[in-house]
Amino acid sequence: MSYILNIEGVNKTFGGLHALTDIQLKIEKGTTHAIIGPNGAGKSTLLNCCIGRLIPDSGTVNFNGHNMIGMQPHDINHAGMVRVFQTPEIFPELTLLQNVIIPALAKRDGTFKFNPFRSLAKETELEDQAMAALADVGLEKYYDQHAGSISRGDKRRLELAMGLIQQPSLLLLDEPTAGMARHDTNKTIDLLKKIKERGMTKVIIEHDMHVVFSLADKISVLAQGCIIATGTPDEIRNSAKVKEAYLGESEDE
Amino acid sequence: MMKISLQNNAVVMLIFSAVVLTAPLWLAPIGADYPDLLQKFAIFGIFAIGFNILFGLTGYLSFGHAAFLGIGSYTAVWSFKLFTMNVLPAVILGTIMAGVFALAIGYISLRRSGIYFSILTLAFAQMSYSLAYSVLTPITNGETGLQLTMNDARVIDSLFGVEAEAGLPSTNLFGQVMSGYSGFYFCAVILIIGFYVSLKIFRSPFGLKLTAIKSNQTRMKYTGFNTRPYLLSAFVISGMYAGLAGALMSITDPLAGAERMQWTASGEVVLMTILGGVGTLIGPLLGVGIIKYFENIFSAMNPSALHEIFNFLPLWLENIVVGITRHFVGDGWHLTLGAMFMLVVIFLPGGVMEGITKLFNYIKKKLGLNRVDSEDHVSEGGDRK
Amino acid sequence: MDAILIQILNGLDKGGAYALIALGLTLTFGTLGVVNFAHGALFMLGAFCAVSVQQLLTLSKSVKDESITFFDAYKDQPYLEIWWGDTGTAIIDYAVPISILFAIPIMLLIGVAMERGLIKHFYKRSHAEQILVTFGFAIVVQEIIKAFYGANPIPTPAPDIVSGSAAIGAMLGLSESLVYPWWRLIYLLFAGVVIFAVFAFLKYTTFGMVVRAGMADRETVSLLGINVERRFTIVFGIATVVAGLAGVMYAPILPPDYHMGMDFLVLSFVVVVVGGMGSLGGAVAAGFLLGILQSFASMNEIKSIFPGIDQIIIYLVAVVILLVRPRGLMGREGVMED
Amino acid sequence: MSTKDKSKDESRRDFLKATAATGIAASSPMFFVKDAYAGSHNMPFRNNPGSAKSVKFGFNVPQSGAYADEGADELRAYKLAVKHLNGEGDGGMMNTMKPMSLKGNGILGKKVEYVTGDTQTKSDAARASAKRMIEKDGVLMITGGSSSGVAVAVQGLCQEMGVIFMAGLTHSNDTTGKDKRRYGFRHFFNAYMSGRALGPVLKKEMGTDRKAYHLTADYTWGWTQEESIKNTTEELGWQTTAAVKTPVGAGDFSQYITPILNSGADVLILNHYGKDMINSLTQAVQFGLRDKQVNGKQFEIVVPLFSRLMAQGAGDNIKGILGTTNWNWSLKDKGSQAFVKSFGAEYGFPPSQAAHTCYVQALLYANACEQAGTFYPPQVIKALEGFNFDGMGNGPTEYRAEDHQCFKDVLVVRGNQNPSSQFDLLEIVQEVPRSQVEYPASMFGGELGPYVV
Repeated sequence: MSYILNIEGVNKTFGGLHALTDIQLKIEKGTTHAIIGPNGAGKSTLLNCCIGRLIPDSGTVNFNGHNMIGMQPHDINHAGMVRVFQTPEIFPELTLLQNVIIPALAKRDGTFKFNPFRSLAKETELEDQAMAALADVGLEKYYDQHAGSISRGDKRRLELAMGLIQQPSLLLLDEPTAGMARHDTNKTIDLLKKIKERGMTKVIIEHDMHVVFSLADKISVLAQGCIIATGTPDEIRNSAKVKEAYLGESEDE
Repeated sequence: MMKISLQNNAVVMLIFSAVVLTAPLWLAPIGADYPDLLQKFAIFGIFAIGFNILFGLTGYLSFGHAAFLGIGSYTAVWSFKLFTMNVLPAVILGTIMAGVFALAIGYISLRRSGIYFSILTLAFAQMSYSLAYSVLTPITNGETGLQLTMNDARVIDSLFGVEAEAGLPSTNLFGQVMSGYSGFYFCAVILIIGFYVSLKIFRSPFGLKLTAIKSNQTRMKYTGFNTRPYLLSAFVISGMYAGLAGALMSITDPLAGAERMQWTASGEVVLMTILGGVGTLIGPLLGVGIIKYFENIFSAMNPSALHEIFNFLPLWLENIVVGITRHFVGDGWHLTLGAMFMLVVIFLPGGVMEGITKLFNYIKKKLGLNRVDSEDHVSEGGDRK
Repeated sequence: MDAILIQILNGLDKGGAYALIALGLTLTFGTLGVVNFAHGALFMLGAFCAVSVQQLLTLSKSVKDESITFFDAYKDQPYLEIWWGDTGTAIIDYAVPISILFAIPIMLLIGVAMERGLIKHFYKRSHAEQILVTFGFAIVVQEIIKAFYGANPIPTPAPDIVSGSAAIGAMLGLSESLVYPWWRLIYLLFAGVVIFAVFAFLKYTTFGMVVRAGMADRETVSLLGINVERRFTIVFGIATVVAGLAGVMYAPILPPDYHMGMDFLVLSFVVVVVGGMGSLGGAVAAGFLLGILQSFASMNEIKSIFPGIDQIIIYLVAVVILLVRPRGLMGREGVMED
Repeated sequence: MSTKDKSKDESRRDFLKATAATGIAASSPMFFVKDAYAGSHNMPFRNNPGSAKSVKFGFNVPQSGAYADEGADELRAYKLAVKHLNGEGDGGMMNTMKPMSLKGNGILGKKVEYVTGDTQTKSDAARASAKRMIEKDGVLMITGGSSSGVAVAVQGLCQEMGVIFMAGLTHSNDTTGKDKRRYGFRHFFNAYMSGRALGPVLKKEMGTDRKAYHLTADYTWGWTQEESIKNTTEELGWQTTAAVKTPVGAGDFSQYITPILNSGADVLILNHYGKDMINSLTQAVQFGLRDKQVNGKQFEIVVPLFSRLMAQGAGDNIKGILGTTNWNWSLKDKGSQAFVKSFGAEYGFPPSQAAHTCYVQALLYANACEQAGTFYPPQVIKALEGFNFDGMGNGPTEYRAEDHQCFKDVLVVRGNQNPSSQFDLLEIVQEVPRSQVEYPASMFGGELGPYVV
């Protein structure tokens, strides 16, 4: 079995607080792996350790056979691991189309390319790609609006489009449907299912169990910085340990 | 699909060139059509355009760009002294030298962002100024400023048998003397080229990436961009524009002084850019026009000149008007400038450019043009918030 | 040895002045998030409070000056001297200390008016716009002062009793030649007291606690239902008073002129940034550090090794510190970094 | 027009002849070269008034920055001079100047007008302002300024443009030394003369066994003054303990003053001017330097270049301090009295030395035009060169032909201990005769350049 991401023995402390303790996690290629857990369990910290925003105190994050720890965020991106953030990280002053063209440019130009005399108006190919990505998430109508002016749900979808256009081999999604109406959530689930058919590996952090159980092939449960269970949706659904961790928490928070 | 570029570059350039080259004509009614001021408009225009590439696109506020202006000036004068009075080597060397310094200073300063970056650039510029003013006098001629002298080497000129004559030689472009109106046209042509380059940058993928860095630098990193080289390129480009402007200052007037590098000079270009409209193509040029006009024309008005201006009024009213306005011109011209900064930034946060845009929209609305169009835009943006 | 001792004293004195000037600036940064380019102008206004009080006290009756025969000239005799003789002269002598009493309410008023009328509207605007508007304000204030007082520096001496130097060396049993001007010692003491007062105020009063909480997270504090806005007005007023007091006390050292604020503006920014944006402790530490380093860099022995070092030392230190410590000596992450 | 333009270029630059093409300027439309070089006179020159009824002067003075008050006083003097030239007012020094060709009807029958500009005490701004006056307003002569850097910068520009420059307040040796220009004239004295004039007085007051400590503004003027004073004092037998450069506009000089206390020096020489001088002197006095006894002698402070306006800024600290000045209103000669009377009647207070110099400069230029019978600069320059005159405040004076430096008596002054009025700040110690401060024209090098540009 080939693992695209192999996290071994990752520890991270903030001051005296153990945010992550000896995390072991393997993600199979082509699967959708959900990570669930109560608030403050360390889910976002784990993702941050993967993409270079945080450096773990110890452990390795192996991606496609290479250790990502200590690498610059932009290099990790080009290695093929892309993250979609929980609070939408977009370019509010740019139009939706430009927001999506930027990651497309990153894919094409690499970490740095000095091309001040190339005309943006002639980049029709990138534009078409970007429009297609916007169409994927249903935002093509608003392509010339400023990203800062659209709704929060739309921002999430815009960011999803920004992640998708880079066609990463591993997409890390931090609560992709948070803040969306039920109708939009379903559309996003459909979209994510469609990507799965394209063979992209995904890691999803999610609270909404409806989303988790509709999408995930495997689920890991994180509580107080430790992974307490990993298994198929059915196994997790029936695990007593998991129920205990979730006691008192409403499922669709 | 014409989604990104709304305007045709050729049309923009045509209009721009026409406006710049006919400046002596349309500036005549406001008394700004004499060569020195025209040259200053063009030169500071280049400076501000370049500064806008850094500040307008990336949002990095440098408080030290006057250092590059000064370096360009000194290099140009040294080129006149050592090599030739022809201006081309001066222009090229001035620009390159400023670029080299910008690379070094930018490399260090860009390790920090925000106000820390501003203070780093300020510190470098102030050090350059202090040293140029005193310790480096052998190179800069200190407070007096670096000037041409009779016994300068001028290796290339003497090689070609250009004979020294009475008085100091003039800067020239293959024989055409670079003072007066010819100097202005030389600067104007370079301004047009500089504007074209800036237009290309604004409308290139590179420019888009710089804007994105300003909008959200963190996101750029996670999108796969190494932002530091982008910032450094923008810094060096704007530094070279400053060096070019500095070289042109020496070309139209071969004297380079240290005060060109002082923080107030850096502050001036910041103010010009903000006043005109940061990040817009034309805004910085408007800012240059306004500030230089105030500095040169308003500072020279005295009560008798005011009486001439207002003599169409009845005498008693004329006296009152002159009595009030005299505090805002002549030695009070700074007051007008300060008050204008405040008024513009309070009522037009996007600078003069925003005022012009608003005015255009208002006129359009009044005329009933594009009415549906523009309203549609606003409401849609607002609703979806 | 004496030379070093006196330069340390000198550095402390300079540092006190720098810290005092920078204190208000960093307070404005930290609490209001406003880059105040008019801070130098407020410092200058403080100095002109001293000038004004002195002129008020020396309001004079014009007496025909018989010594000038070419034209009708008048000389001034202060009313206070006419009325009260030597007592009046003594009161005039104490113009600077007296002006402190006047400066506090006046500067507070100016600060509150400025915050309500101008600064308030710029909390949410970009730093560039804050810079432009406060810079414009500074120019306007300067020009008004110039229109009333001219461009020449105006002598504002300290009271006679403290105009000379204190023989510190002799007092401490060290060298006789170790002397230092009384007024500068008073300034150092005064700076210490003001700095201490501001710190104590922020640390030990509930008002100060709210302000400090506001410095950390403005939104949370306003969610608690505390009227942050009004408190911030008062903070700006305090910053203005501190700047003004720094100016009043500086008047005998540097005869005030309308441009003196601009001369100190860059310096105070460097101090604040080296200390770390919005950090009060940082500003004080940086003030003393830069003061002492500047004093030592000006020693002939050091200048002969590095010519011109005294002119650039402050900037050089600023560059080095910012490269080693990204947010200055005590700056917090995320303040003024975008 | 374009041919005229070309002929000017040819007369100006030989080497351009070969290559001078009908470039941009030659193809420029008419309006671009409006009134430049056009005129009825036989020789073309810039801003020739031709048959116009009036001529314009350009008063280029600092209106902002540290010297704004000095600039304001200069401007007052200029306005007064224009009045007198046009035959208004009481005539001032027009009544005392000898020889005198002016008739009180303007110059050569043309009324005198003026434009003003702000130098900001910066070379760039001063040159921009001067260019505006020349290019836009068409002035015949530029005058004013309050620092040597500005004077040298504007003087160089005026040489290039072919317009005469009558320098205002500039004290550096360079102005009529290494940076002298054919089109530039200086009435003010210089650092060397200050040194020569001070020498004997210092010897008399402080003896020959002294140790001097210099604080010097770190730029060209400061250096030339330090050098000149040092030469003089060392000739007297004084030692120079140290000469320390201080940054311009330092504000607080304490770190430079403290080392003096232990240096063993007994005289402090402040080569500062303007705000720097006010601050350093005020602070030096605060440090108790003047109360000190060193080497058994009273510690003294000397400020080689004084002005009354600065003395006002320094307040009581100036009392008893020696220095030199170009002119003081308390002089009793007829010219000075006439000027002070006329100025005082107009403005209610006596003029400063800057005002005096500027007033005199305006009159001297006008007189030279009248004498030459033309505004053609080379002729006017020749009329000024070697011109001997009297009745303008400093006794018999000569504009030396070789370097355009005025030679006249220099005043050594002392801050008045008991001023009788608020203007009576300087007391004249000695009027040092001209012969004592003269020097050969070749001493400071430099070249004047051509008459025709």
